[in-house]
Amino acid sequence: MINVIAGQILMGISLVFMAIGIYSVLTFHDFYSRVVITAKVDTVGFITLIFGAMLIQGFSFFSLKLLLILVFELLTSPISTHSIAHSAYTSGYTIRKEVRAEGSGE
Amino acid sequence: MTEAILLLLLVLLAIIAVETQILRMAVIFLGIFSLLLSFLYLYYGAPDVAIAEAVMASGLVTLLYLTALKRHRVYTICFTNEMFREVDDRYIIEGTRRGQLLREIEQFCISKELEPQIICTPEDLSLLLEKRSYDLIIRQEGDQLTVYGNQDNYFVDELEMLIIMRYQDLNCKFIRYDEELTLHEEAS
Amino acid sequence: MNFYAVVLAVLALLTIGGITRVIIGPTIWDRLLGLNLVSSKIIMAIIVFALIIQRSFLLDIAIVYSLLGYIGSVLIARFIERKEE
Amino acid sequence: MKRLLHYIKMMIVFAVVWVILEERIDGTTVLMGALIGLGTMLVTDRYVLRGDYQETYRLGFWTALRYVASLIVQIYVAGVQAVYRVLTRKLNVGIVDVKTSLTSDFHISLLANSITLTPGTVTLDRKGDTLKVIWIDCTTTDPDEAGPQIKLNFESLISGGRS
Repeated sequence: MINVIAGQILMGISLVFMAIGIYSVLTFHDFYSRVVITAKVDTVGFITLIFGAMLIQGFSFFSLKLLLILVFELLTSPISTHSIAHSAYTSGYTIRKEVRAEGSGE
Repeated sequence: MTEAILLLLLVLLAIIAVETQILRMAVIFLGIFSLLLSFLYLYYGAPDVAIAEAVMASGLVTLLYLTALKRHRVYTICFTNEMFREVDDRYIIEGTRRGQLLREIEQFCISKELEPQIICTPEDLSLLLEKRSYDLIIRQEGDQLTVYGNQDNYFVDELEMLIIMRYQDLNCKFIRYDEELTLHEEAS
Repeated sequence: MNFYAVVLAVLALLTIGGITRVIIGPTIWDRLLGLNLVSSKIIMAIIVFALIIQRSFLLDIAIVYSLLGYIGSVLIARFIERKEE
Repeated sequence: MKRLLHYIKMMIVFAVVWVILEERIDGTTVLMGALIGLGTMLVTDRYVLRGDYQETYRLGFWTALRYVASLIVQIYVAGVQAVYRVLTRKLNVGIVDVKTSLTSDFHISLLANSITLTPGTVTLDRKGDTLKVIWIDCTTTDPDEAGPQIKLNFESLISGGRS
């Protein structure tokens, strides 16, 4: 019984994390800060939710499958974030003039 | 509650995906559409259909549409404004909304079966010219709008006609440049 | 109201937020970011739904999505990028 | 001999994954998983990854375990920091170069992966041994100063198992 309550608390925490991520996506004013913030907060929410579900379920094939999903997500989520940021960068999306000018001057 | 929200979103996304004129965005909308659709299949108790939808939507259909879209050339338009030093949403929205010119060029591209892509950057003109990856550069200084087009480009004549005809009374110039990056200002 | 039903409803509300960014996003990369967000939300919704009805074969769909979902966003990102020559 | 050892190791991994997917544990399932893993590896060796890739993609078991544990701790630290930044809206985004001392491609991509997952940074581009990184709290653009703050201890963790 105690593990179910703990798991539900973890799920609630993950929802709070993801809500903050969505809030940041909706309110920030430039693309790069959105990318940086969401990549973090979303992964934290995902891991917390999966841990919560594993606590509720106990040790069974269900939670082993959840572990498998967690491993795949940890491998693939940074790849997609990186490829989006890389695509924006190579297409010429820059943030600020000064940083670029300093870099080319040195 | 969940069901109602997802069904409404499904209708909304379908309408947007049909209505949008830029085809690459339609691919993204369709991707989200099939994600939601797959979850709804699952919700209504058809996991086998859901798994088929998952595989097709995220792998096959995206690949198919993108391969089909390769026939459309991407026409990259670079917009730069001297007044701003940082790029954020306000810069992009104001820059693209305020100028009627960008709208018109976009419409022109769609009518020529090109995919318009607008990139906003605060960098200097010489840097942009050296990169050579843009088909058209639009520069704004105060009220003055200047359009730089590559001479070898196929559509540059028609674009020049359009801009000179429409915007003769406004502060708008069209300048061509060639391979050695020398600028040819039109005398006529 | 069940706890899991509330979790599902909150996930649906968060999906609305992600789709809002997809619709209003000024550049195409914002839209791709929204696609990424929505896809992770849907994976989580599948997990919670599998918890509700206690069937573990539903997790197979979540596995397929976590493996294939990123291919879509990587493909689109590679397609729209414009290299400097 | 080394190749055979590698095959046996990978067959164990494949059998475990197969058992998890099949949700049944008995002799037939384990054997089936191992055989399917063997077939997959043979096809991969023949058609996809030619040559000796075993050395390239080597990562010791304990190294991987320590790496993942450290990664999860760092992800939580990153999440809390990101929440703090969102709520106080203190943002100073910039792009920095980071030099790494790792040599093999596989290790560099692991490093880039963990940089993307940890506090306030996303990898943008890689040229040789230089990584371009977006940093949320860009106090300096000097590669030598920014390096230790961004890479944390992942470099030694990843290369630690190989010695």
